[in-house]
Amino acid sequence: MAMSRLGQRPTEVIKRSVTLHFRWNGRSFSGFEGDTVASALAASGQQVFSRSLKYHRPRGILTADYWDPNLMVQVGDDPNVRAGHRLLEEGMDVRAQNVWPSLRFDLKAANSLVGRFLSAGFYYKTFMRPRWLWPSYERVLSAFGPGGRVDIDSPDRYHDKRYTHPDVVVAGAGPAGIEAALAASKAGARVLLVEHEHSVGGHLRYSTRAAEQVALGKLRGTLEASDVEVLTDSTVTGRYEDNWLGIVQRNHPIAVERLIKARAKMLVVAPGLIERPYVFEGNDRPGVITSAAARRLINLWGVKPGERAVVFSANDEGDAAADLRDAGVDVAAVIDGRKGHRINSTRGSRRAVEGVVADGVRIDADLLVVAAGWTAPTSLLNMAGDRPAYDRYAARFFPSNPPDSVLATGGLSGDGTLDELRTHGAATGRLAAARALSVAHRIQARTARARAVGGPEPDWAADDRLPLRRDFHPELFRSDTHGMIDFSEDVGSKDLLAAAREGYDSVELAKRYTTATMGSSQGKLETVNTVAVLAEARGENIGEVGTTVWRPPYAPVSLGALAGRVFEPVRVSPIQPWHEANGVRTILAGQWVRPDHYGDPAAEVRNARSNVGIIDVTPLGKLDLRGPDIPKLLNLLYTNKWSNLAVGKVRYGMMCGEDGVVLDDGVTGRLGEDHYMMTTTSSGAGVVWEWVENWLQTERPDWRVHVTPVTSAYASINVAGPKSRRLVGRVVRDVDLSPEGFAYMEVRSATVAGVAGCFMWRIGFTGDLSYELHVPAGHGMHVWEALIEAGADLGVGPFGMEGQRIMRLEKGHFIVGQDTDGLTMAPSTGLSRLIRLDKENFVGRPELGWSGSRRLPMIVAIQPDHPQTVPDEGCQIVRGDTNEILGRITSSRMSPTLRRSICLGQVEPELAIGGSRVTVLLASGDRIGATVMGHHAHFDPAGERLRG
Amino acid sequence: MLLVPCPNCGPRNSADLRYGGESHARPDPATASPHEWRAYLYLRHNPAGWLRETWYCRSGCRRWFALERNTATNEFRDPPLPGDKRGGAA
Amino acid sequence: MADALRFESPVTRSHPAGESGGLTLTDSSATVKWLVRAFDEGPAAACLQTPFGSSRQDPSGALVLGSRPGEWILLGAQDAVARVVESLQGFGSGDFVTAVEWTHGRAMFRVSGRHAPRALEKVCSLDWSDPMTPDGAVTSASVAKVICDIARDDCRGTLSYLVLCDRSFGQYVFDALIDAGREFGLTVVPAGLSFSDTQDTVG
Amino acid sequence: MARSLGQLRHRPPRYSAAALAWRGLRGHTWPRVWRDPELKTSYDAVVVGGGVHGLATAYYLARNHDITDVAVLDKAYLGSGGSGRNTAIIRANYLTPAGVAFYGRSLQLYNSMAVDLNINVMFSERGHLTLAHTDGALRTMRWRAEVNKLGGVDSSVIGPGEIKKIVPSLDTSDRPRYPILGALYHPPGGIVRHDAVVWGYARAADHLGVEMHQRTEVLDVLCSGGEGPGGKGAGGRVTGVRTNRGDISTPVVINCTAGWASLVSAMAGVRLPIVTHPLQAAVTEPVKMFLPAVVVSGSLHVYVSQTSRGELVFGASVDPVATYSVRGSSEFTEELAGHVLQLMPGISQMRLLRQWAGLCDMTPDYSPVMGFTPVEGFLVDVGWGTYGFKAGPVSGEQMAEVVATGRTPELIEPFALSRFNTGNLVGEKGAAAVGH
Repeated sequence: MAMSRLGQRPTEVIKRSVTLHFRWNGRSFSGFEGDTVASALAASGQQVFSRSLKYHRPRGILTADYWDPNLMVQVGDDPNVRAGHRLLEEGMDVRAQNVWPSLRFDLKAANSLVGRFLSAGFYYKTFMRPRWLWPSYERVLSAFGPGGRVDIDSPDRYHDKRYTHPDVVVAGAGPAGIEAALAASKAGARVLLVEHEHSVGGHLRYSTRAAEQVALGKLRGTLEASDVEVLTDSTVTGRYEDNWLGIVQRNHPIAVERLIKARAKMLVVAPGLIERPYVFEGNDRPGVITSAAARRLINLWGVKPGERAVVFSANDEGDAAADLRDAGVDVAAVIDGRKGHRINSTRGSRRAVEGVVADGVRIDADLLVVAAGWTAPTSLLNMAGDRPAYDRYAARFFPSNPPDSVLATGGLSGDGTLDELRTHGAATGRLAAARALSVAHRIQARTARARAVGGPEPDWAADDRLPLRRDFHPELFRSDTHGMIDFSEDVGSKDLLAAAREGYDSVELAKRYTTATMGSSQGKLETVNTVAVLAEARGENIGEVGTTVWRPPYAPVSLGALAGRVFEPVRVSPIQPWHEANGVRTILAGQWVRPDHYGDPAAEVRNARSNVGIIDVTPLGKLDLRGPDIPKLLNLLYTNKWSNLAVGKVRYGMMCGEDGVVLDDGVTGRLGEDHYMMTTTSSGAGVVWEWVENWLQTERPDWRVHVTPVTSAYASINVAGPKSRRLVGRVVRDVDLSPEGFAYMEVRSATVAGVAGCFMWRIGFTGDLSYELHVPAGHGMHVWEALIEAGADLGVGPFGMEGQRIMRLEKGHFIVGQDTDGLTMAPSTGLSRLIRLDKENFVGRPELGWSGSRRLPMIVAIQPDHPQTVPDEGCQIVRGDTNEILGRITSSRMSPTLRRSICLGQVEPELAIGGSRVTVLLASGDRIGATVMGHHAHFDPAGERLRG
Repeated sequence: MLLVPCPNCGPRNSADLRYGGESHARPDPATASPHEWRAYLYLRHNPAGWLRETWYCRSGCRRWFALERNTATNEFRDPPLPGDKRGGAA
Repeated sequence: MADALRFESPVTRSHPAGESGGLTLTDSSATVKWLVRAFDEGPAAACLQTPFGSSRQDPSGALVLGSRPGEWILLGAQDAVARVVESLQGFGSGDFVTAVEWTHGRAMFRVSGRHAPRALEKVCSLDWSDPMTPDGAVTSASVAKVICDIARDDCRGTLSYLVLCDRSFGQYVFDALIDAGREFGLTVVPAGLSFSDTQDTVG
Repeated sequence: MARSLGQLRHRPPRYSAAALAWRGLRGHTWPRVWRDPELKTSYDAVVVGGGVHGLATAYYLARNHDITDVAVLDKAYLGSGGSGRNTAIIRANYLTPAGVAFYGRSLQLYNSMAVDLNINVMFSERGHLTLAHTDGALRTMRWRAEVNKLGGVDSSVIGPGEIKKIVPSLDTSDRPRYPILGALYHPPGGIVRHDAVVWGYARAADHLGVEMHQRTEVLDVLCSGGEGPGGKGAGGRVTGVRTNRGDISTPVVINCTAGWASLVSAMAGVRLPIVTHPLQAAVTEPVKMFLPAVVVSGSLHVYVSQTSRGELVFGASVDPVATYSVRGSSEFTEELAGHVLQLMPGISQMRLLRQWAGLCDMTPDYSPVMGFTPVEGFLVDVGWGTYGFKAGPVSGEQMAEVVATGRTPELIEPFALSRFNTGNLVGEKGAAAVGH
């Protein structure tokens, strides 16, 4: 047999005037615009499209649509493309997958000779011994894996996403779906109609009946004139909580695929029915196709599917005989399944059907068209929590009790004439619109920004649709022979029966053991046949066995579409352009892009220690606090006392969680009578803000405090070093900068370089004389440049995060989250004077009160014996030559100031005494000696420079 | 995406809020025994059913509030949400 | 010193973009902004007459946004905003009113034109349909994963939205809005305009 | 202590290539893997939950301690909970010495499992990489590597060059966002066929006389003498369980559930430090092998491996909202895809085929709760968060020892429920807290 192109068909979707050229396994082919990859190949006489997973049997067209498991191909760098759906494009490079060495001659087909050994789950039963050989076995097994190839160097593509809030989403644009959309729209609803195929119309698209063609034309016309938003080649991929729908749009002009996230008030599910294969010996031989496939090939793409056909049919709709005859195919026999007739097997070469055995009689034919029945793709309903109910009379599953916000129509709901289906669709659309109106009213009435709604909420519309009738359909799943059930997984009915005998007889266990329904169509073709065979094995009916759970997505979605455009917010200080213009190496700290250094961090430190350095510390968390009850708030949040902080003073504080674990630290200054500025660590700013709000809103709503995050309202610049007073004096004229006039841990309002509304405080994270200037951010760059200019003769230079980290380590200041961890309680910091248990309740007090009896590790300064050895942060402190862990190094650097390695670490409490000797296990495996210092500061322990 | 009925903003996506977990009374820190305090810190009822819990509308009104939710079905009680209810009228 | 005190916008990089007339993005970060807090239903709230979720043009010319319960953002010319703030000073006893100058803390952009809702729905999950977000509506939500205050503030019949975010995110949000608007042929107006300027640019 | 083959209660056919060939030639099929016996009214011990923890516990009770009158009850089918929903990653590179020792033992048991249980669980020891994108993460990797080495677990910190050699598809370029600065490399880590582990324990336990009862739901735990209503709670003892198929009397009930741990424990009047969150996972369509190791990024909340069939299997961190509903969420797949493409920009055309969710019982310190409770005879093996599967074998072994000896083995002492009364939490969450 070979398929070939027919003359023009009235229903065809191809544009014969436009020829497209493409390659298939390296050879040149052509097709027409409107062809799918598969229809173009079929029209060119190709029969074999792929090889099966386990046995490498040749596979041809089965369903000729998106779900066809035999039509998975590679297109360029795009693997697993569905050739039954993907439209042909000029220049496409299409290749068969899972073939070795070639599609025509596949050596792995030898597998089929040993098929009897490759029973279900065979791999669980072998390759256990010898253990060392398993990796080799594994490589061989994985070489048999299905699927195409990714090119890891594929260029980045542009993807996109959007949100939408329609009243009604209709999934499926067959006649019922279109009518539902139109009726809902007419009733005033905003409607989104989503069609999986390239055009609307459902099965009417490939119907040659005149009345159906007329109906389709009218429906299309009405739809175009309506307000309904129509998306074709798009799929509702999932229904999540509260009608949150994922929709993938595959034909958007600006993106390869676009994900639409719709919060629909109502969802109408109208996907139609999927024709299911029939199970018999040789049912996967090329030349066996479904009736819908035959009709699609003939009527949509003008492809003649064979020369001489046997038609097996169990329903009127699936009767392709008329279409076949119309296309000039010789119909050798029509076998009617409703009358008890059966297909027993196909005969022929490995590559094609040559004969069909029906009721024991061989009929010569190169084509077998099968219409066994339907699978209802209830996936979207299942995702809504509905368990479909099986109806033996109609031989398929039906929705049973979907939530109120989901309605089904079309073939999913029942049978009927075209008019009956359209009537049901329209009634469903009206019902959906009425309910959407209630929902909209409810949402609008509760949303502060929305327009006020008048009147009472409309009544919830009752479902008074006339149900669609259900036609009798024979339960045709398997003939008296065995055959393939899952084409993509190469699982046959024999495998399922064997699995059931072994005890894997529930549908979930059988699925896992045999992998039936786990392939490319995710059960849309295989589920009912799988369940039917299990029912046979268990002596039960299909309803009792039940189905597996259908999971999202309904159709596969590319990772690119799911990712969409990259939203990774970054924050920058107003001074960032200066940093970039001056050779900065940035570092990402949380969302902040910060200067790490400008080339030589050690030199930056030396300059700051001997002259003056400036660092952009804008990310420092800043909360503006206003109100009379701030001292109460500070007393609650910090472990130390805050009642007596005078205006103009600054104090350091540490915050703990309710479990006594250190949460954050920073200084808070009193700018005015009822006005404070709290600072937090850069990384803790957001957490602390929410934490403060939580205490104020839930525990202390009576306190009068207003909290405003002002982190980026101020550009913050720390001026550090012995010459910092001189430098600051050149840009600040309205503050007395003498040590007496502006002492350590004090705050002043100031005008800096002509910028009013600044404040500054004298603190010293670096351990040097330093001023931290906070200037309105819209003038941050101006002030920074003014400092650089004014300090040129003082040797002013910028320093970055790395320089600051070195200097703070020299000074022995710990960093929350680096030197502390998720279990570090406040006493471990050694700052016991800051933990005032005599103060009435503060956060963390109970646990801190009881912590005295616990052996808490302590943060200590450590100096390795060898001054040039810097242990990596994270290295362990161990007992002598043993593997017993006594602590770890949390921070370490080479100090440019002291010219030796310095560390902070956590150690067992016994070792937290100045002079203790410890052993540090280096990453290299060497063990070195080190000494615990008597205080945290390696540099200027008396704090003379700081306070000077 | 769960729709959370913020009492100020109206129904909002759960991603707009921070989940605060089971609401439970804080014992008086001045008098609580270690046993009571740690039960408060760590132990949870974690029922499969109605639960009173706290939320923070971080993208919206920035208020902490309590709601009742059925942890088996994710349905909110008072005010009920649009859709997703079974068995007819609101 | 006047030149030195020019307001530095958080947007330091702009992008060339098309000119469709259907969508315009303007940086108006220089606009004076104040944040006012008071009891949700106290005397100051009564005076401001702008409940949460709504906005109001004050006779002074300032735009008052009811940005959160008990929280208002004032926008406009320096003296207009100052006048509104001053009018709230007298409530100290029966209310708890504070006001913070926030000009430097927030970036502000105006997205306007008939495609504005479609551009916004690419970066923000809220419903921008007319009943849900009428002219004058105020809300806050995540825009490209940054929490923003958003106010619908139509200009002479043209759809228009003010988007305010933390200043440090300004460049990122501006870039994200440009990217979202590109398919609609976005026009980008150079930075540094004030609020009232942007009202004139649209129209 | 181990039972020899001669002691098996019944002799099932052994799995081997030869047996497979013989049966293939003769056209013989295989018999049932486990029996389907009548439910009795009394057992020496009842295990609640037929996942890998429950089945391993029953298996080791029988194999190591000769306690065979054991029923494993599952309200659905074997492996229907977390055991069938996890991403099957095995590793031992934990942060605390307690965690390293415990998971190290589990890794040993996984290594010998195919031979021990006579079933190919397809343990693929392909190496495990935890990427560090920040200095802080790199510091934690060093910390973990050093603790691992001291605990005898093979772990080291490697740089971008070496990472690129192991996994060429990773983007190790100098990107501003999420640069790959280094990784914790753990060669013995890998993936396993999770269903086979469940079936292997079930089959082996069945051979030793243990009974598996599917579709048997525990409705109540029967107690006496406790301070609470119905004799439940502290000071009481277990007398049996009530099921949908009738009452069973037993002196020992072991709660090996995940997702329902709080509910089953509440039946005995025991409150746990657990909140149940869903964890989402997803799988793509298969492609030819290109990802030879397990790749994890803590900062990006994603882990990914490629199965021998060629599918990428993804997991993430737990959903933020506590719920017993296991409906998938769309935001999970979006975040996941975005993050995976940050790591491997070249695979944007791979398609997500299926997503699902399981339930994770999260504890405050990211460590399990194992052993005794205030109710005598009511034991727990719960709180397994996102790391339960990799601990299945060792948990079964240790819990069996608890039951048999009445003592807590040293290996699981740190995981006792009583730590939440003393405040001595385990430091595994320490790593998480250092992440920023």
